[in-house]
Amino acid sequence: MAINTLLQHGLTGISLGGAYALIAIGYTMVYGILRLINFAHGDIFMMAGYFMIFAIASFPWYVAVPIVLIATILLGVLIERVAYKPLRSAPRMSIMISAIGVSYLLQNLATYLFTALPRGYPSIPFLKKIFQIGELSASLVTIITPVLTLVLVYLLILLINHSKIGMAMRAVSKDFETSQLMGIKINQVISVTFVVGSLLAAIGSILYFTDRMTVFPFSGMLPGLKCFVAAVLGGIGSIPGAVIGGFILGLGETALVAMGYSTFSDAFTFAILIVMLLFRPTGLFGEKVTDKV
Amino acid sequence: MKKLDQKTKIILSVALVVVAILGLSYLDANRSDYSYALSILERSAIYAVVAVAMNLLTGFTGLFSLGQAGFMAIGAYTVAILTIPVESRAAVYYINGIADGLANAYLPLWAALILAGIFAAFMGLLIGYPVLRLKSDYLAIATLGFSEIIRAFIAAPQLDRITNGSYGLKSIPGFPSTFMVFGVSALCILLMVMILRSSYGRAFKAIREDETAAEAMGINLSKHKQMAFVISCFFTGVSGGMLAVYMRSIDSKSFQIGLTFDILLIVVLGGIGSVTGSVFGAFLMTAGREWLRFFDNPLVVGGFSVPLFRSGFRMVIFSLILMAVVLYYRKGLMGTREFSWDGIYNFLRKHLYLRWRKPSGEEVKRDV
Amino acid sequence: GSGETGGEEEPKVIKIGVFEPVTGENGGGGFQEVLGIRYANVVYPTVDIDGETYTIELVEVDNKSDKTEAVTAAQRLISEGVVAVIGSYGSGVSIAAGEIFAEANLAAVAASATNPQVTAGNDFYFRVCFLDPFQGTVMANYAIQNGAKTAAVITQLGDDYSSGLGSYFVTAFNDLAGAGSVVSEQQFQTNQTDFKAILTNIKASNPDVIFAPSSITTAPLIIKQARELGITVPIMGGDTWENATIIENAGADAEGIVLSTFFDEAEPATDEAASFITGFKEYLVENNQDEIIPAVSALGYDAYLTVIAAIEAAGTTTDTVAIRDALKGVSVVGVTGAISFNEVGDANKDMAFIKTVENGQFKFLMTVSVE
Amino acid sequence: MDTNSYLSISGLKVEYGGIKAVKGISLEVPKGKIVTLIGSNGAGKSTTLRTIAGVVKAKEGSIRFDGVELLGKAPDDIVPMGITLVPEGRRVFANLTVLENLKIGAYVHHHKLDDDLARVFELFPRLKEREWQLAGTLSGGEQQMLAVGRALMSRPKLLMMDEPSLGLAPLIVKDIFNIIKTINEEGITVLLIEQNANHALKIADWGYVMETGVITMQGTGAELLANESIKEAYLGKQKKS
Amino acid sequence: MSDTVLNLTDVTMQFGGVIAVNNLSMEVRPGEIVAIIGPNGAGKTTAFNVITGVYAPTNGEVSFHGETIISNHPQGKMTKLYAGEHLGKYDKVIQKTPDRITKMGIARTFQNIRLFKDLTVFENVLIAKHMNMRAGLFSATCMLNHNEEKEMRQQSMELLEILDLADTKDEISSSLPYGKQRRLEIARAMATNPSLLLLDEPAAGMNPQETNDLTAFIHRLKEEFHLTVLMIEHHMNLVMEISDRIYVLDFGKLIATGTPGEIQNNQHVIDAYLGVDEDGH
Ligand SMILES: Nc1ncnc2c1ncn2[C@@H]1O[C@H](COP(=O)(O)OP(=O)(O)OP(=O)(O)O)[C@@H](O)[C@H]1O
Ligand SMILES: Nc1ncnc2c1ncn2[C@@H]1O[C@H](COP(=O)(O)OP(=O)(O)OP(=O)(O)O)[C@@H](O)[C@H]1O
Ligand SMILES: [Mg+2]
Ligand SMILES: [Mg+2]
Repeated sequence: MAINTLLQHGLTGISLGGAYALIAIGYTMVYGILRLINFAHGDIFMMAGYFMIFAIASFPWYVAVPIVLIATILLGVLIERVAYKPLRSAPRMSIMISAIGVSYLLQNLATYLFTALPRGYPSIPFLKKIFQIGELSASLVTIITPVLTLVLVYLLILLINHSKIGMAMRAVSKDFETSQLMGIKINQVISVTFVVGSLLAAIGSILYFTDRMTVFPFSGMLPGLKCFVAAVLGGIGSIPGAVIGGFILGLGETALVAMGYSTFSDAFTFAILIVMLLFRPTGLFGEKVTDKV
Repeated sequence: MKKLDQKTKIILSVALVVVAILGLSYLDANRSDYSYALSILERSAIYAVVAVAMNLLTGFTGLFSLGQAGFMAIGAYTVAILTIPVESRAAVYYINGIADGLANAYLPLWAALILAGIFAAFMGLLIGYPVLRLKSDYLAIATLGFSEIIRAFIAAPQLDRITNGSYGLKSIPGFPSTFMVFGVSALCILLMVMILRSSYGRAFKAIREDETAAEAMGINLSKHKQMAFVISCFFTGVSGGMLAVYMRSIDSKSFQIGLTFDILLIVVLGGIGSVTGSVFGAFLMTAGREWLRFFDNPLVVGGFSVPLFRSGFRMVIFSLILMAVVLYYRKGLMGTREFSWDGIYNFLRKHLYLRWRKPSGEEVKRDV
Repeated sequence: GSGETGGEEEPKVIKIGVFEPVTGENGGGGFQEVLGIRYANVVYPTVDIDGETYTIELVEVDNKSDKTEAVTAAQRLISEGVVAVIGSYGSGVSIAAGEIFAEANLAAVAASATNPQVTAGNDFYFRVCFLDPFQGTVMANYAIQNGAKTAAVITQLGDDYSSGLGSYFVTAFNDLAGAGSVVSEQQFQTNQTDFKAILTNIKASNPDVIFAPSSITTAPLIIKQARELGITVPIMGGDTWENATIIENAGADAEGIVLSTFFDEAEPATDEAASFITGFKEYLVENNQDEIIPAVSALGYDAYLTVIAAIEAAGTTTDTVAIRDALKGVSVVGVTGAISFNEVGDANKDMAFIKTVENGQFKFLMTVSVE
Repeated sequence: MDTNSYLSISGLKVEYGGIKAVKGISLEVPKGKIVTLIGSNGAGKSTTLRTIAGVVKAKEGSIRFDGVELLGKAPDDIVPMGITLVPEGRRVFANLTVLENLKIGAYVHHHKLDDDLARVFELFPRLKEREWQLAGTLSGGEQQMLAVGRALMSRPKLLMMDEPSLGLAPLIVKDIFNIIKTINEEGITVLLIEQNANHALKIADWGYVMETGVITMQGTGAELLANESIKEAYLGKQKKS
Repeated sequence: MSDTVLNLTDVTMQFGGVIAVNNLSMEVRPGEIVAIIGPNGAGKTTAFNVITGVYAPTNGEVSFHGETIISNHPQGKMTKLYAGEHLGKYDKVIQKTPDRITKMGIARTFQNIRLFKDLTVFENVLIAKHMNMRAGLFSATCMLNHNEEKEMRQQSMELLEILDLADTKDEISSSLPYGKQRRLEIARAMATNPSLLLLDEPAAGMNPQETNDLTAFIHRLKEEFHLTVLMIEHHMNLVMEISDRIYVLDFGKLIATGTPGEIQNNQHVIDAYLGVDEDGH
């Protein structure tokens, strides 16, 4: 394979990985606290795509972007309030099923409201600037995605490990009632989690769709699932883990397609997951679960 | 709680079966008028099998597996490949041809269904070994992943001469008789109920409740989990095989994650941990989707077209109903209870009784 | 679109089933086909049998682009007592329902299902469009006529339309340009949105043309991402590509794509076509759609015409086998040309329209016919 | 007990989905005292404490703390008022380190934690040794120490403890009761639930006996200790020595 | 060889840097009631977990009726970290899973009650009978093992009667009061037909009256059922009254062993665990 082709593949993989990483963080955060696979996360991401389409229709992009971020955050928090909060004390399976239900609802709602036809994603001019280095050709967003991901993750880790709300998040993740006894407002903490998760999903959505240009009601499904896998791969609950998981998947998938095995690119995602779970059941950076009998 | 005596229950059960058979016979005899209803019932019966199989795993053994679609695919392809009439095969594998070994491999439907179960169970055995060491959500995702891998293999051009890859399989002969769908489904469900009522079923429940304690009671965790998984895979495979016969043509896209979610929703609707719940759930859900079709058509009331009614609305309503069940009716239809004549009797007694006479305080208390 | 009869006397109704996806993967295309059928119903709302006028009622069911749903949807039509069926967009669901219609002795006319399997071996299925082997050959011919020596093909895994058409193209191209002329065959997964990796591979193999039969969901993505990677060779697709969505979503990058289709509004082939084009454009506007006529709408319209012609010819409102028999001999002049069926049930069509996109509009290039 | 009541409960009823756990109890905790609640398993003692802390909703009745009604308030409103519960069964945050557990005990405060930490480590040197360890891997006793230490970090005015000696070695149990006394001497009012009635009554100023949701007896610690029926039911036969 | 029921030799259990059990050797003889006491964190429960196969020890050997059921030596990363001296002595690695060990005749209860919460009292006990079932999946499904099933039910019922739980047989086990749950745990353990019963703080959460009943019951286990009992307990009254011998652990190490009388007067034990008995009981 020519070096240019190799570099081009590398660029694709890193950019894809960056977008995966941003979404994966949302999964990992919610899972870390609620022990919930937020199946709807991928669909929140998809809805963010539609928000952008509508926002850009009436505003310049620098106004539209904040609107999209806020709308997505509201949607995320709303979902939490309506579909997860009432199930706080229910068995884990119920809440997971509720998440599947929300995902189903969002997809159907999007189909109903926006039809199954794909819609063109508006291009934010500076992100779409195409640059060319020798034979390599890519838009700016390809480079921005991984860089922005790393910056955001750094900020997020600071928040979680070194702020009071971060400590509260970790406490809530273990035990609601005792956290309450410490005076922690658990609903507030959980909302903050969804705010952060949805914000990252919205940013991820902008980067991802800018690079892939169309949104349709099922746009969120597969990336969502893959990003969950990325989160598990890195060790669910661990933010650096989610990032690394995202990059592993992005690069791995691209490499597989590059080698001509695109048939198995999705299977790869899951195969690597299973292999990982077998050898390190808690993922790369997963917290060790101490099952003290 | 009053109980009916054994004899009455047997009579009632026999009566129920007879009524069901007569009902089906009537529908079958007037096929052209009722083909829609029959097809819904058939599909429900097939889904009931896989829902009960999922419940056996999820509700009774506590293993949350989301691999149903994959195992159904294995069953479906097994049955399809083996039952497509030999003379039609060249036409079915019209692009790449059929593998030599398969060109003449033909089995009657019943044998193919059993083989479908066995293949799925065998796959479950292979997959179960590594995957069952995982807990709850991880297991769910890993099995979901396996289901996707199976699908990827089915669609893979490398296997074109076996699965016909992207082109799918068609010309699968339908059921020789309507009763076969219901008979096989009933038999499968009956077998699963018997397993659950045996000592093995209790062991499964023990694992669901507390793995450490179950192990301390001498229950071999991996063996029993494996057993539950393989049993569930077997029946999932059989139901997948029946689905292939029902659909008459299949491709890898028919076995996407959405199928697994449909089954999951049936189990939830019926009640996790209730076999009869899953059966009711399967019928209700399949029929419900059809009844709700009404929402997809523009509704004109007095010349005024009601704005919301257009295509896609049905699925929105459907998902809302599901959310409502999960949120407000968490235990589903049956909770962990099972249908019983005693239950019906007491239900009727309570409600009819209340209408006729003022109950004594004691009576009410006993029923609460 | 049903039940708007103004007559005072009791309306005599005859039902025709519309078996199309309006949700799911092919919901978009399916809906366009439905619009064509509905419009045909507006233009020809009645049929005369034995001197009696019957109002035609369309019974629409959504097969959701899903084979399992297709089975129940088909049974639903049977229970509703339809006398014939039109549809479906997407060959897979048509194949799925084929045996069911056949067992119920119900004739079905596919509008745009191009897969050979739809009608092969099924005595009750007909179609008004051309077939994939034909279409694949047309595109290979066109490419070679325009100087292509090598080609790359992109197909969707698990999708019979895309894989089938791709495979016919490969065969035809290799036949015409010599073995090994197809330098790269790439596949992608359903719902995949990132094609950069396969496009990078294609770029490395440096073909003269890319053939990428795919759904309207994925086509714009492939086109845009290819251009972004600096791939400048022509990109070609199949009949599904004649859809405003592609221009809308691929924007400037859609310029110069090439596709084959059944119909061209700029070149009305028949009188029927001329009146259809004006009338249907208004109908599209009424229904808040783009004012470009999708070929599938035209085919839907034609399928409707063949069905009512057959009903009239059969002179029955109940005998579905007679209607099927009448279809075999039917000959109508539709929007996409004269239509009659061969012994398999396929329309005798030997001409495809090749179009490109210029200035954000589909532009007719030429017609190609192959024996 | 009538004078300067700090916490006063009257007519409290609590149900868990139909099961009556507490059936209308009234009790008083005076400022600066140790009050203990003893009683058999399932009597409703924990439920009472959990209701005061706000994690369980009462059906009826009233709980007033320093003149303020607590019923209807959420735990995060109650904790800042100076009421802290050491829950039954340790309930430490398994995924946080010992140090973080202690810090989170002071979640509602904004003051510097150094002095409070020093005081806790002085009371429980074992915790100082294990500062870095994840709380989930501590032994039962170590976790109990952490739970008490964590509660002290919130600078409570009223400290409620639910069976702090459960599963502790006799030596530690003695320590725990000494610590309770020390804490109390520092001015913190204590409401204590114990199975270990013997010990509890010894340090308590006032004791209540609770049985199946109702209070059956009350008196000073010494009175109850001397009561024959209590001796029989809760103290067990005395070991001859 | 069978003059000991259980034999632990040089058992060490290391979790990262923490040595929970340090070079513990002990034995239990037939018909004895042996208690393990010690301060919190001394490693008592961990020792139980090693014996029952929940944890694989870092080093050491456990034998049951003379047969080695567990044997291990520091491996992998542990070789470097291992602080003990017996490297390589037990070169054969034997690690039976908990269910195998239960089948051999060691049953246990848990420090934090682990009943099958949603199942009835009767089912809890009946499940413990599953392990000795002869019927396979097929015959059990087809109800060909009718007699065996009947026998299992009968034996379970008898056990419930012995433990005075028969009247609650159809209640859901988690709805039982705490003391009864503890008793049910014991009933369930006994249903596996053990020869050795491990009880982890059976009296925890019990009031003195219940504790007294429990004391009497454990006595009965020995006298009537000829069971050997190894228990962990903090209630000194109970321990001193019924134990034949006591092992005292501190920081994972054995610091004393002997009869109750000896232990009560062992200065080392008083310092580390019992404390000065100011009240004189
Ligand atoms: N979550 C719950 N759901 C239903 N019933 C409960 C729940 N928690 C407690 N109960 C019931 O309430 C009653 C009192 O429980 P509570 O835990 O308050 O008792 P307690 O006096 O503190 O006993 P213990 O000595 O066990 O601590 C018991 O009958 C118990 O079964
Ligand atoms: N899984 C584990 N990981 C790390 N350390 C552990 C683990 N299990 C136990 N320990 C440590 O081993 C030591 C002994 O624990 P263990 O639970 O066996 O004590 P114990 O004597 O039973 O105490 P208690 O009476 O409180 O239950 C403790 O210091 C504990 O922190
Ligand atoms: Mg309590
Ligand atoms: Mg212990």
